[in-house]
Amino acid sequence: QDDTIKVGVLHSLSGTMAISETTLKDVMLMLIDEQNKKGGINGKMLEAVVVDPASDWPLFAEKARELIEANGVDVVFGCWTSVSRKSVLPVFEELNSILFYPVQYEGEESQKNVFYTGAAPNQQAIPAVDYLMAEEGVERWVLAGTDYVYPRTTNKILEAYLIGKGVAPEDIMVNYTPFGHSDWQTIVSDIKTFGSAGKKTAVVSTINGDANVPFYKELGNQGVSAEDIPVVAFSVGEEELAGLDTAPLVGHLAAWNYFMSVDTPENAEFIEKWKTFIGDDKRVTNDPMEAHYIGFNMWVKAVEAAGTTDADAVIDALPGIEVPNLTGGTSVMLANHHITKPVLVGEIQDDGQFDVVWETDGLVEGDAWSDFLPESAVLTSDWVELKCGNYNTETKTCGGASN
Amino acid sequence: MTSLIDRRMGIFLAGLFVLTVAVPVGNLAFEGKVVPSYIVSLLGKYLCYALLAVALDLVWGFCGILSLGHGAFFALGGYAMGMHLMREIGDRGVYANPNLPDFMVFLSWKELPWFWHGFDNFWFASLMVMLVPGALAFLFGWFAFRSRVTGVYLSIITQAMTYALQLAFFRNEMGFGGNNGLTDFKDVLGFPLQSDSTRAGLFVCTATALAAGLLIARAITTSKLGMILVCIRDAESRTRFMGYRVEGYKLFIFVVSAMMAGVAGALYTPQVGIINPGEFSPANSIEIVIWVALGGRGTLVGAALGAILVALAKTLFTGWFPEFWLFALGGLFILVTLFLPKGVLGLIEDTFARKKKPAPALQEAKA
Amino acid sequence: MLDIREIDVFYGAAQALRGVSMTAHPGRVTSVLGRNGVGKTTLLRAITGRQQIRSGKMDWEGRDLSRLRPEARARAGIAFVPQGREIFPLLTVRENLETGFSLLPRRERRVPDEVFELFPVLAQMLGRRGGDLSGGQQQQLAIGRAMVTRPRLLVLDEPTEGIQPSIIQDIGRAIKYLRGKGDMAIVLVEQYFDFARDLADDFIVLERGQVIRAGTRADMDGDSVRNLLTV
Amino acid sequence: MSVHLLLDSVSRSFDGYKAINDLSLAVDKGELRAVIGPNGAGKTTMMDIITGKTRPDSGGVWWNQTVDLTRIDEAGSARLGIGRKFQKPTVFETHSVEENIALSLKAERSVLATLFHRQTEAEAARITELLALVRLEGDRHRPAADLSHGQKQWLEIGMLLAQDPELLLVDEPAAGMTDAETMRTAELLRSLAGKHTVIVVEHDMEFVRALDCRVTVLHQGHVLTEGSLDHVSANPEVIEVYLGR
Amino acid sequence: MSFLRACLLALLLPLLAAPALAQTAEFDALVTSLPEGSYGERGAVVGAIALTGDPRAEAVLTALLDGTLGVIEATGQVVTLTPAPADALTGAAVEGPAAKIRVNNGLRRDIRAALGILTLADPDPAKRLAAADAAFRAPDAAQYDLLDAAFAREENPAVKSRLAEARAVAILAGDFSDADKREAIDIIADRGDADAQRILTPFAASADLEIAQAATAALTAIQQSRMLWGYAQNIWYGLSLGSVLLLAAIGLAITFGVMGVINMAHGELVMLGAYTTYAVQEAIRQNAPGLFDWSLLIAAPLAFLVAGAVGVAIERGIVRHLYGRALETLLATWGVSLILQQSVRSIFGPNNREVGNPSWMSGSFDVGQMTVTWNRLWILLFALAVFAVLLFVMKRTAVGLQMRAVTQNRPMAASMGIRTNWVDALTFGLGAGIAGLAGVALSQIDNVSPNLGQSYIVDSFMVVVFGGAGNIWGTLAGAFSLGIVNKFLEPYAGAVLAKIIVLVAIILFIQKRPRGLFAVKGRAVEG
Ligand SMILES: Nc1ncnc2c1ncn2[C@@H]1O[C@H](COP(=O)(O)OP(=O)(O)OP(=O)(O)O)[C@@H](O)[C@H]1O
Ligand SMILES: Nc1ncnc2c1ncn2[C@@H]1O[C@H](COP(=O)(O)OP(=O)(O)OP(=O)(O)O)[C@@H](O)[C@H]1O
Ligand SMILES: [Mg+2]
Ligand SMILES: [Mg+2]
Repeated sequence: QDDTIKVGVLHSLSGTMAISETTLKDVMLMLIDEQNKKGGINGKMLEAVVVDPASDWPLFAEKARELIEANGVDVVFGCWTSVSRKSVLPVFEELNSILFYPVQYEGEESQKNVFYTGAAPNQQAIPAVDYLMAEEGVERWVLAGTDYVYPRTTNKILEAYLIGKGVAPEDIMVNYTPFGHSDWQTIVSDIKTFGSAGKKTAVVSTINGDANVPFYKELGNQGVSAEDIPVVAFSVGEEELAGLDTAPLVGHLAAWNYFMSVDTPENAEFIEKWKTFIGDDKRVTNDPMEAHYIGFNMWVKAVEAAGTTDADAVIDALPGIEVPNLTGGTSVMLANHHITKPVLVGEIQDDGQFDVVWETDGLVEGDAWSDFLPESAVLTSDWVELKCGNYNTETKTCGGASN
Repeated sequence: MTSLIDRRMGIFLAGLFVLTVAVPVGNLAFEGKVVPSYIVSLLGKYLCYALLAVALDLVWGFCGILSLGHGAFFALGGYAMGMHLMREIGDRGVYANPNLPDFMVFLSWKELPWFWHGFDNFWFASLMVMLVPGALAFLFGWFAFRSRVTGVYLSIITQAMTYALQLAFFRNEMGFGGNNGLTDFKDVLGFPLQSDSTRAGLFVCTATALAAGLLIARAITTSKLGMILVCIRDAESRTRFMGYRVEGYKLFIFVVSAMMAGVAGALYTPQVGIINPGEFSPANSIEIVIWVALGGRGTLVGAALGAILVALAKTLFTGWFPEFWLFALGGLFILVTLFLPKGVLGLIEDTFARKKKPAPALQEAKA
Repeated sequence: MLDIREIDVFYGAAQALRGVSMTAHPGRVTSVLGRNGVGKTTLLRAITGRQQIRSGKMDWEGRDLSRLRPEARARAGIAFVPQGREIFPLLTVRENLETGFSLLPRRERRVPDEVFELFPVLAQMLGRRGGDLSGGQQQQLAIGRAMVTRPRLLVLDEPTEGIQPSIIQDIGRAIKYLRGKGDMAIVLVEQYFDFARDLADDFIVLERGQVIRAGTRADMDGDSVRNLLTV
Repeated sequence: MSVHLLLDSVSRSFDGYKAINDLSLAVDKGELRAVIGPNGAGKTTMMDIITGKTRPDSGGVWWNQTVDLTRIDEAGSARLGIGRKFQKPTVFETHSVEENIALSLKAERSVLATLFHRQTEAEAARITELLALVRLEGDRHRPAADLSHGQKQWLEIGMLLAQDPELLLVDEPAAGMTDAETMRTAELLRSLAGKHTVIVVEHDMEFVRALDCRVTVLHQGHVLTEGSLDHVSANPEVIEVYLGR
Repeated sequence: MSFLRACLLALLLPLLAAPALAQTAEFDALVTSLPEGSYGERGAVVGAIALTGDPRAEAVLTALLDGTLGVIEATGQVVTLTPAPADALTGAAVEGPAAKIRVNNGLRRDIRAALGILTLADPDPAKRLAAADAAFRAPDAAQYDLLDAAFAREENPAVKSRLAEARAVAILAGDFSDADKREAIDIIADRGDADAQRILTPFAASADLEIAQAATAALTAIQQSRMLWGYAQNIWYGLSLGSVLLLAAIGLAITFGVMGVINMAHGELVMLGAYTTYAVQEAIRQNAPGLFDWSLLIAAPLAFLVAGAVGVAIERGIVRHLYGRALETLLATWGVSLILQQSVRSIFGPNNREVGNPSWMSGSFDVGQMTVTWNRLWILLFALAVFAVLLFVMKRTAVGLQMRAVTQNRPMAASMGIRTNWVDALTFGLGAGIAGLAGVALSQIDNVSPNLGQSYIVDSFMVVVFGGAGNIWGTLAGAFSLGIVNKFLEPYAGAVLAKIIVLVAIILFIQKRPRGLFAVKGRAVEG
């Protein structure tokens, strides 16, 4: 009925998460802009509808509802934290709309209306640990994280995985800190002590957001160098490094599916466009931005294929859609609404970029239900054949959720 | 003494009643064309906030206890209801475990912790909605008031209380779903939460609760006890010398207020579909104070209005100018303080008063 | 000299002073008398700038007072001993006295000896917090504090309230002494009739915010004024 | 006559300063007692100790020879029947004059009782009566904040009377009153004696004379002398430290 | 790894002795191939470069390690990037865009190993020390002879003792006599630190009884001293956490504690100070990079002025109208805080800004077994200095007296001739300015983002109130006691639980002292 296709952008522009999410809003505006320059989709122009859920979780739900019901958007790109996603899930389910979620997360979820373009734990954490074991000979592990669900789950999966690989439980130290923790003296010194036991030690960091800067500053100042105890992070990307003097951090690692430094023509073009769009030559790109890039292009293709923006048609069209990612491969939307991605491990350089030191051979398929947790190992998600997000392969039933 | 329903209360209750009838009818009878469904839950949320503001006004406006931790009581009420809703999911969770909520399954809990027992019963949960915040308020107040902690000291320890609870609820070990809190509710008393009629029903419940809350608060504040509360606010020590046990009065009103906040939280949870530790954050509690200050402290109706206004402003501003809305909201707060010393309600009443009669005749100074 | 003409003062809508006029001259004490709630304090508040006048004129040494802020009036030489003392409770006695320094040139910043001669107890309690003093001690401190600023107009609101008899005599002597120096005008609100009569050179009696009697000391004797003060 | 209030060598110091020093005092039931003494002698502090506001460092305070007042807080002492007028008038500023009196009226003080309290005819009459007595009928509905200093004094006296206490502690009731009203106050207090025990602190000797009662002189937290006004004012030490020449 | 190194050494030893001019060509070829291949392959090249014994090897490898070795992509010419691009082999100046040759952790380790051997005989004692350290970290019996020789000729005592330790480790790692080993254990035990503990632990279970005993005795001693040092460490951490709390709270001790204004915008004033630091550093980076070490000294007064000016503006514009309505200041200043936050977000963007540590704020030094980082030390000193100045101003100056008088009774202060407007603005400005100073210090350890202020506001109020509002000493005591308690709890309870316990402790403590740690007592406050 409308002559435009409305795209909702649901990212916090104020509050604690604005620091990360604002960029994603800008990326969406850029992508929509680009698409319009190409003539829109199926002859219709796209129109972005931006709202600010203000890092307030219930407000996310309210805003999602407003976007879908009041503004009539056809698709929403948004959320960063898991709790914000959890908060909007029922809304998307009830109103049968589509959400593209671009951030790495703890998994254990697959919902009909949500498409997860960020990494599942098997697309980030596990390969990173593999790298450290194989290439750096790490035998002792510090799992340090902010005290919330993503680190808890990831660490749980990692613990199970490491113990399965023969690591002794006393060689694993788990440590949690509150959100925004800024006094890392004790913990860094504990890490030093833990790392001086004679075995090669590494830190797997699921420390979130603001807490990273003081953590790395303390690491640098206490002289923990990457050669002694490398830190591999899952939440630190180019944006976070932009706020830091990286000289003392050279050599610490991050695992992502994308780095700005990846040398491909697609990436070069993307970076170029981004810098022009944002009007700042120093701005960086990062992994969730690529996730939105992939997600958006997938959605465009699906709408083109379906010939409509009707949610059911698009949801059906999406699995199987392939689009090029920025690291030189082609990502596919899987039946479980996760995508295939390469996993890259990069080392921090003193210019604030990552240098890729390792990558998986091919693309890794996102796994909604971890194989390393007993309860979820039996679950599988398939929205194409089984039409179920949590199919129990043992009892051969679909869990109660989808009714 | 003063009548239970004065003019301002009357007008507000009448407005609320109209809303209670019009909104569900407008939504259900016209299939959401007149009143879209999302407006129903939005308004429901506002009314929960309004009830919470009334609860705070009761202790702050009348008894001078500036609680910077009232969000905690609200959240506890919300969690109590959330726990019930969680239990009601039964085996329809993603892991299809009939006994354990999803988050417990995937964190490998083996059995339901003791404090979850009973919450499958709606009435038990409803009782807990009031009892848990009430008990916390009683415990906290009993110590604090007996030790004569007052003023900013009391404010700050209430803040410490809610902050500590926030951190505690963040912890997955607590068994309340950690940072994500409780979500994925399916239905309440068998009615699906995603249906319009359930939403309308919840809205009516909330409006009724707000009206009841206002009336109870009004009954308390117009009683002799209410006057003593004001004495305590203005000159606590003097009140003691008159033989009133100040701590008892404070405790009473603090507990009543906490229970009211708990009820607000319980109604809030099913309407927004999530309850998580963010509700315990000190900033949230400060915001409640702001609602009351903006509406007009010590006026009950003003507090409710303040809550609704700020929430409405937030809804509108975040949609209209997502990039600059903080300027608008911040500016609003400043302007109200500077130019409306009696709050929004004061402004409304002054405007009406001016229309009614010209400036009051100069009174004789009495000797 | 202080010259007040026909001033009106309101609290909100209620009028507290109606067309009050009075004068105060250097070297003279003007007593303001009246029963409770007639507006004595209000008059002093108007002089010291705590309460704005709505109409009328107030001149001090030829300057229009009514536009000056309270601190400017203090700087113009007006010192105030308010009803209720208004000691700075958390400042020590010494600091309370030193608050008067801010309007003095740097070299004159010291507490005059008269203060301690008059109120020896203050000298003993220099290091204690003003708020901890007894009521009467606070009253003494309030008078001493006003004297620190070397005022040319001293405005006293019931300075004998709560003070022991011997010190009341001292205060009386002090006021006489200050009057005797000839460069200070004194306005004294007092309920203690004998004390007021003893000191007054001029007086006015207020009733419901209006001056109902004014005159010099000679007019005060006899029962007529005293009768005005009974109900 | 039995001893109504007994202070038994009470001491109290603040940061090393002995405000009350081995003070002993006995007041009989129904007695009217004046307490005088220099500024800072400890008169107000003595009242603080009797009402439970300040705890003595040593010594005992006995009520009716049975109740230990040092263990009782302010509200408790008020419930026992000790009423107090403060040196600095303190009234409930946002409440009207009438409400100030109403809240002081003798009545059950528990939370529930006040919650369900309804004003009786008798109470209303008593309020009117008291307002007339303190001459604030015309200010009945004004907020107490708007009263002048002297009017607040009167209101406090009204509140004290409304409480109908067994023991009245009256700290400088005549301060800020005209001479005529001072006399009226003295008369009022005298009329209360007999039915009530009254302790009055005042610096106005005319007033004390009008009370015509036993006088206790405090000095440096200790009883200097006791007796009729004429007796104590003849005491050279009293003249030296208090009355002046 | 160590096998490779052993081989390398075996090859290297004779080479060190022989003149290596013949190897020039090979060296050149190796260096030219440095930019190519995987990290693993390049690690081998590094080893080979060291093996050539070419005198330029050390310079090239050091440059590679420091990230100052580059390659001109067009020609494949390897160049050193600093001070000016020059050919790495000939030293001739070159033109053209050069890209840095990247290294990873593994490669860096290889380079260091290679360099360690090359620099054991370096004339610079610092380098020898580093070499000895490297040898100590990676014990290798094959290095014994080399270390022994170095030890014998070493004259610098510091280096010599480190060499002794390195040699001891080598002995323990190899097949030496029990007597040698016991002696080595003694040398290691003298270190008394975590490294010693790690090295000695396996020997406690040694088959040789004497060795086992020596090691066990040494270990117990080490454990005891480490425990004591652990306490010292905790106290130090507590003090330094306390100093951060103190800085964040001390401005509030003025605006809130003294003036009674519930200043919710306090955190944002801190944030402004941090952003001022950022702006100063940006300006310096652009215009005068040489001044970078001075950046904080320049930023501090500016931050004081910026935040102070904003404070004065807030006071004049808003707070002034609200005296006597204390609680409404909460509403208005909350509004101010929202506006300030959003302004900064609009001007500087929502992301973290990079604020660097000047060299004197970076790194750490050891006191016994305790690591003291310079930035924490300076922040502690800075906090104490700010506190002392503030205390002086409030207690000893006329302005301070006026500030206290005005806040206790504004009308009476005016009647005493104090310019209350001016003093109010000044007091609020002072509190705000100090918040700005806090921002400068916090920028050194925390994020500089629009959220900076929010993360400190709750703690700041907690400290001021816990210490006793209105008492500046209370703020000091409050900050340090909370800091220390927190740090003693953290190792046992973990960061999250420690924080919860501290909060509960505050609640309980206030029951005991309802007016805070340094309560203002007396009639004046009890009313
Ligand atoms: N802040 C105020 N607001 C309203 N009315 C006031 C205020 N202060 C005083 N009044 C009224 O103004 C009148 C004059 O008061 P004022 O304090 O000047 O009396 P006064 O002569 O000093 O009496 P007293 O002898 O009791 O001190 C009184 O009727 C009083 O009720
Ligand atoms: N809380 C306190 N802290 C410190 N000193 C106190 C305190 N209470 C009383 N004092 C001191 O104790 C002494 C007695 O004070 P008190 O008020 O009892 O005197 P008073 O006899 O009532 O005098 P006045 O006639 O002036 O009212 C005074 O010196 C006072 O400073
Ligand atoms: Mg007066
Ligand atoms: Mg006294």
